[in-house]
Amino acid sequence: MIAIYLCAIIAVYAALRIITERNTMRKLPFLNVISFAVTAIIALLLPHPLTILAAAAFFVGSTFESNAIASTWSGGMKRNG
Amino acid sequence: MIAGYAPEFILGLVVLVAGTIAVAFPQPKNYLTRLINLEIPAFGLLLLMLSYNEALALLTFGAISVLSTFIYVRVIQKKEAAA
Amino acid sequence: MDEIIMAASAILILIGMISAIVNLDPFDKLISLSILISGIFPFIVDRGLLDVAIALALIAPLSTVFILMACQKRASS
Amino acid sequence: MLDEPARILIAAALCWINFVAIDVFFKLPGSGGVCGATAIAEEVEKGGGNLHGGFMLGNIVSSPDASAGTLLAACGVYCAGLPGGLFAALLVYIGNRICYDPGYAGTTGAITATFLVYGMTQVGFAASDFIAGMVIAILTIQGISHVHSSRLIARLWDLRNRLLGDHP
Repeated sequence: MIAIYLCAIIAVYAALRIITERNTMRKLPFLNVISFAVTAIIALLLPHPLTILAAAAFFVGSTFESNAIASTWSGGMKRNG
Repeated sequence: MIAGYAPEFILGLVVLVAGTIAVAFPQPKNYLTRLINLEIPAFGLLLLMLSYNEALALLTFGAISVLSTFIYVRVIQKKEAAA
Repeated sequence: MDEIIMAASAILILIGMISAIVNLDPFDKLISLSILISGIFPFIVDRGLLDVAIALALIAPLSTVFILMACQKRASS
Repeated sequence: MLDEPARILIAAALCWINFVAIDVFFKLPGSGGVCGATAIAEEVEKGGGNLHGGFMLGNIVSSPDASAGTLLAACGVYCAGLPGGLFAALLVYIGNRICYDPGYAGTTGAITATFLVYGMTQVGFAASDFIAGMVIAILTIQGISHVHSSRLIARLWDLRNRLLGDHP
């Protein structure tokens, strides 16, 4: 039972770090921490085989959102490398 | 918490009212800020509908919210191109 | 749902809402909106509506991408 | 057996070693995969960090790599046992393809983490310890201080280049 409380506390901590950070690009790693913590909360809250799909869908959606924000901020959806 | 109501209901009401006020008085007064603020009451309404346990209503509302956002973005782009 | 997890999700929702209203830059507003959406998911999963959670997790980022299209047009012009 | 906090700390150390080793082995600190990762790396360097560590932070943010693979594999083993972990590896591969990434690091990390977590559950650990441990591990990389973590990753990247020899 300690595991899920730990994830909840880490999520709140990362949210507090986001609102105290001034630079827009340096907010995105903290957003990633929130996304990890909420994925863990979803998986620990309801153990069911369909939960894997929900957790993966949430994580991929959140990552895609951060990717789109970072790409638009740096100008254009092009690939380098 | 207030007795008799689910916590989602109270939270949804708070988010809905605060988001509606933010849409009515956007801080930099342009269409883009108003459009982003319009997302806040949408999720407040989603929380409110969550307390009634209707899966189909939630699915329909999510899909329609995104579609309406797309239409608003097209309208704003047309309006800025004309101006 | 447990009280502590419920309180943490409510704090996430309130932090996301307040900072989405207060921030001025569009990108900061979108990041705050992402915190707000993250706070909603534990409430949905706790009610057992996993299909709604899957669909909403895949649909909600599209809304952000559509808004970013408008941001890009504004930045280039 | 051990208490739950001790098990979570041991699981966090194992997850940290797993995902950092796989990410550094697959050259994630070498360059930004998408241009958003490059932008994050430049901002981290402007704030006092290291450029190669910034590339790894940006790559973790902008595509699901070995850290996401470890977390989702632990979730899969927690919910459905060994087949759940392999199904999570398939989902990580699909997610990598969505985010314009080749997806070798994520899939490899998910498969190794599946066998790691499944093996440790036979010893006496629970899969939920590994989920919480992965959240702690990602907190130490991305959440405490970007300056120190990027310098640490740059030191590991130099070590890898000295051991394996192929500098880009």
